[in-house]
Amino acid sequence: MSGFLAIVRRELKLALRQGSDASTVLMFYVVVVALFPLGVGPEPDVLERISGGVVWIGALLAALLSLDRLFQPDLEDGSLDLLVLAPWPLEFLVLAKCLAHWLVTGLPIMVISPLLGLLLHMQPEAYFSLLAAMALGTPVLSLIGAVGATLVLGARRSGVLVSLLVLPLTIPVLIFGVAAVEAAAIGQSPQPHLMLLGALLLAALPLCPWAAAAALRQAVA
Amino acid sequence: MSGFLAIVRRELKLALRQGSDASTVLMFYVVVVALFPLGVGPEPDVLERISGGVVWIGALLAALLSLDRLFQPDLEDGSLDLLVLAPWPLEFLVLAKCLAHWLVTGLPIMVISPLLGLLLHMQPEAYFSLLAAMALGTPVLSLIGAVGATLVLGARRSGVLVSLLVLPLTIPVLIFGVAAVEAAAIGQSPQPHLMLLGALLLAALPLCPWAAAAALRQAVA
Amino acid sequence: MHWFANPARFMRIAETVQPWIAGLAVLCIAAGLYYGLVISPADYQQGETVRIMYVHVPAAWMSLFIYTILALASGVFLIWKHPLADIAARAAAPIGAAFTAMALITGALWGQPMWGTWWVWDARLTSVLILFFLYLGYMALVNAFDEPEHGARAGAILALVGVINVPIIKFSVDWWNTLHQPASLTRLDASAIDPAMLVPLLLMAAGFKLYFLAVLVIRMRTLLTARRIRALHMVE
Amino acid sequence: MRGTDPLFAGDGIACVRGARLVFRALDFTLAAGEALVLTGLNGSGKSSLLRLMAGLSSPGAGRISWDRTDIAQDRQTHATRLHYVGHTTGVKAALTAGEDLAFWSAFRLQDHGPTQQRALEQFGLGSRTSFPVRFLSSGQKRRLALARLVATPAPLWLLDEPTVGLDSEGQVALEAAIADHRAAGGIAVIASHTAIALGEAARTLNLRDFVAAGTEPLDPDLNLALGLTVGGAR
Amino acid sequence: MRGTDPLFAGDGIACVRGARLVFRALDFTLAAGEALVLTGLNGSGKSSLLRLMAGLSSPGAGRISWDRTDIAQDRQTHATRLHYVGHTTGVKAALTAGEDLAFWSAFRLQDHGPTQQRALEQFGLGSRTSFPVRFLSSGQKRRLALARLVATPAPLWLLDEPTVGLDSEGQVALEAAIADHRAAGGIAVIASHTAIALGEAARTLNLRDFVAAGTEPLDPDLNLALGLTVGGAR
Ligand code: HEM
Ligand SMILES: Nc1ncnc2c1ncn2[C@@H]1O[C@H](COP(=O)(O)OP(=O)(O)OP(=O)(O)O)[C@@H](O)[C@H]1O
Ligand SMILES: Nc1ncnc2c1ncn2[C@@H]1O[C@H](COP(=O)(O)OP(=O)(O)OP(=O)(O)O)[C@@H](O)[C@H]1O
Ligand SMILES: [Mg+2]
Ligand SMILES: [Mg+2]
Repeated sequence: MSGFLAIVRRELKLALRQGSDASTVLMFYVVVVALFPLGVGPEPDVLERISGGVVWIGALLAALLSLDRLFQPDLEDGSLDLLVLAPWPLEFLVLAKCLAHWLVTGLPIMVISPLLGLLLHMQPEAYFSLLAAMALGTPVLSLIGAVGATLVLGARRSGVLVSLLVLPLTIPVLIFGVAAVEAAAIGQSPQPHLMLLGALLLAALPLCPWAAAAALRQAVA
Repeated sequence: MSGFLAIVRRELKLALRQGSDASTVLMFYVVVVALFPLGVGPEPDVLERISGGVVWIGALLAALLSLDRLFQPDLEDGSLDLLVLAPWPLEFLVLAKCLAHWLVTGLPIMVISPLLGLLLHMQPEAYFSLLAAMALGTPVLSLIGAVGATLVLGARRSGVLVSLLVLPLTIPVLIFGVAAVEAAAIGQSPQPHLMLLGALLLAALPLCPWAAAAALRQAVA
Repeated sequence: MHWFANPARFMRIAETVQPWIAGLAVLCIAAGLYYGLVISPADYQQGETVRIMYVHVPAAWMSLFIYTILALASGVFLIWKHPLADIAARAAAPIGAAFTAMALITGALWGQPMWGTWWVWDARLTSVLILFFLYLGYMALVNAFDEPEHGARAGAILALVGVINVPIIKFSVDWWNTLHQPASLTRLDASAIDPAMLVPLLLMAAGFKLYFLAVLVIRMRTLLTARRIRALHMVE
Repeated sequence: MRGTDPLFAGDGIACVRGARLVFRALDFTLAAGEALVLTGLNGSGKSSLLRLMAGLSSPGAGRISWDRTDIAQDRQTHATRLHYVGHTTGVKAALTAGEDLAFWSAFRLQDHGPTQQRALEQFGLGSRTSFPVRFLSSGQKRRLALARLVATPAPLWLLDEPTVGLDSEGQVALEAAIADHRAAGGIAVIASHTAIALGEAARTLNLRDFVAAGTEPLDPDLNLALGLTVGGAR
Repeated sequence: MRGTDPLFAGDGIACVRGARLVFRALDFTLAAGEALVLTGLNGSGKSSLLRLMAGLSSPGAGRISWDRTDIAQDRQTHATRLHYVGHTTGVKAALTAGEDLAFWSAFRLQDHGPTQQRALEQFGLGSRTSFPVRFLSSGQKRRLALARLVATPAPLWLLDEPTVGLDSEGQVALEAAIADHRAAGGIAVIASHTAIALGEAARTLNLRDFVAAGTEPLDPDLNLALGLTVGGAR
């Protein structure tokens, strides 16, 4: 447990010290979402129609973009070798990394998403549902992302490759996340969608660290 | 000139050898664009309405994602020091890098974009205009991107930072590019928008290499 | 099973059976095409375009079938570290991707006359498209490493994670589509299929499976040889 | 507590990189308090051998054992008993020297501040505790990596060219640390191209003696070319 | 063509890293055929001085001149006359050894195949011409970086710890290359912690002698702390 906390603390320290990562990811998110009114035009009804999807797609891209650097720097500077030589199960290492990643990306993304919904004329009724869906969905993005990030370690052009591997796998999160928002926007209950998101999270919590740990072991071999 | 060609040849060799980069960028592009129907729903009329914007935003993101690795590997392995010690003006170095970047990202993106337009039910009348706009716009993305990529060299978390710097700068490309497509889709002439894109390209061609060269010199200091 | 563990023995056996499978595949496909394109009747609604079905449907079946093979081989490789399993998975992926592409393209060609559009974001079509991406991602990953073994294990983990995800994706996509859009597309009723259509369909399906086997063996042999050459190349 | 019982031993090890046999039929035995220096030309496989010893990768043939138990059986336990310092030092540019060391100690579940400060002082970094790592010179980074060795005890040290970039002071500090470690019954395996003063009971293994003939893909058998099993390599 | 005229000289150089004065009032003069060895403890500023000499960064005070002309006036011309080999080697993993060398030759506008092949042979890589760089060991990569020195001629060699990772064979090849270079009137500046056989007319500069007192942010003057002007440092 103390090893787990040591990792989380280190990751947060690195993230905060390295030019406020959390804010960079956040600003990327804002910029991407802000591109849409520019790209598709300012009509409120069109924007409202696509707002749920755009907010989620933006979150997906922002979370994934930062994945590239989740394990890669450790591989490059040699600390990955030492991390793999941990005196406790590697799955916890992955979990700690995911938790830190979520704290600096998923959490801020979640907090700011209603504001972006506002920019896109989203129905105010959907805000709460958006927050809840993000709270359940963004950790899944971090977990699935960790699998992608470890799989491409040592691969060439890992940056783009990781997005390519992870994007298709995260489609269910996108679909249920958007569905929860849209259900709330038209006055239906978002609960079934949120339950499904929760189920995804419960499934990812043991599975993803296991797969990522296997990938890690083999990345240093 | 022979130094210029040496760089282009090296970059292409690296790109092609490192697991077919061009195809990875391309696949990323396709996946991002394919996310939209999943996010906003399958109705052809909504998709058609946003198709121009989505195709351009996808191209922007795909081109930018690959920027991260335009100069960063050279910095990490020490070759940037040697590149800066070139026996000819550094501006050509940047131009050569941009050309290579465009050949492996912009060009394939341009070629495939009509196909993605098809997926999004874009009006067939707009295809030619889309191609022309991409032909003028994607080189600008590479050029502006190079400035961003050099500015963040040595910065921490450069991946997200470069997107953040570059995305706002490329908004004019996005706006004129989308305008050209939409004009053609409703039967108007895309020519004024294309001319504006051409003007952007002409302005970027001398300016961006100059700025990037200055940033490079200072990255190694 | 372990009897096949020796790649050299595999090469020898493969060499002998491979021409037979290939010949059988050609026979089946030729018969299926003849039956489907010449003998079987045109559909009263769809006209001649219905004949696309004889390529489209078996290809679509193959896309799922090969992904299953890929996942199975990956599992065998991860659990029993069987070298040929990796080679098989690696060899199968591009064939699967090609069949998936074929299903997509023939579907699009069919969609133009039938639905008046090349593509709709129907649940079934969307899941095939995502399956195609999974194939491409797998292939990109497996080939992105210097050490073939590294690529093999990474690919195997991805294939297994993918196979858990395929039903989830399929389920979510189905559901997504029914949410957004009521099914308004006319489809052939699968149960009421005419034997005149069923025979060429089954012939083609068998032909495609045999073709897959034949190409798989060729590709496995090529991959084995390529590794051998690579090893020899490493000599100073 | 120096013993003669072999504590750490390798038996008929073959190393395969890519599809290529780097060395084979390599044996070693080390008792408590002993040191082994790996020498050999560039590319002879010193780094590869150290990684095999750490359990980071697996030998193509043969086995490596600690106290007569194959290390492949429980890599996690093996990891707790070793320190590995490779070509890359694994120090984080954004942390301070003190934080970096503290992290690795906590990571190894032995977070004790005074020991860490002593370790930094031992390697001449006492005044740099709160100095960001990215301002350290290459030799100072190497010293920081070496300070980990003494900050948390472990019976097995695997050092890949540890003197690279060290000045004479740094080298003396390293030699003293190794001597203390061995006096306490520790084992050290060190790859190096330069001379390191290790005193008595330090043996040398020249990788040259185990290079596979002509570094060829040894065997016509395809298994070998596959680089998956090298059972017959010995 | 060994001369006594100072060809490459530094005059009152101060080096500022961050807001920190690393060394100051450093002078050197080198005539054709001479060699200078930089020594000094870790962090004394050897690497920083070499980068100043290459014109990669600018001194906080003083000037560096070639043939009596300040190198800051025309960095591009200065770049053509020097080879710099730093801590990182700048070889590209995805290229083959031959391609990597050919690229740097073409980049320096001197693409001549046979010279390159000879350079590789000189550093014992003759048989690795078409070997991907990523399969080379750390010492082999270093050799490849050093082969650049002889593949394209340049009168000034700036080498930062060039022997790191080299085995004895590699070191001999390097020493021979430096001797040839100097015999042809070239100048070499070499930072190193280990002994390098350079023969006659090799001088040593110990950076210790120029360390700013206590390596502290020297001056209460804010300008200094900002690292903006160090005019008064001398
Ligand atoms: C790109 C577009 C298309 C794709 C990706 C696609 C995909 C598929 C797939 C995956 C199957 C196999 C389903 C299974 O057996 O589980 C299938 C079967 C079938 N498709 Fe398509 N399809 C496309 C377009 C079309 C079109 C335009 C038609 C004709 C109107 C069509 C008619 C059929 C028929 C009749 C079957 C067999 C019925 C069955 O076994 O359930 N498809 N298609
Ligand atoms: N992926 C690979 N495929 C083929 N050969 C490889 C691969 N990786 C390393 N090698 C080879 O393995 C051999 C051993 O490399 P290793 O790094 O262990 O050498 P070393 O003894 O540490 O050398 P150095 O003294 O230069 O550090 C080298 O000849 C190298 O070329
Ligand atoms: N950005 C910076 N800010 C403050 N100090 C710095 C910075 N970068 C380097 N330094 C300091 O500059 C000094 C000189 O570093 P340099 O790398 O030149 O030393 P060196 O003599 O090459 O050492 P080594 O033998 O370890 O390679 C070091 O003390 C280092 O801590
Ligand atoms: Mg080594
Ligand atoms: Mg140095």
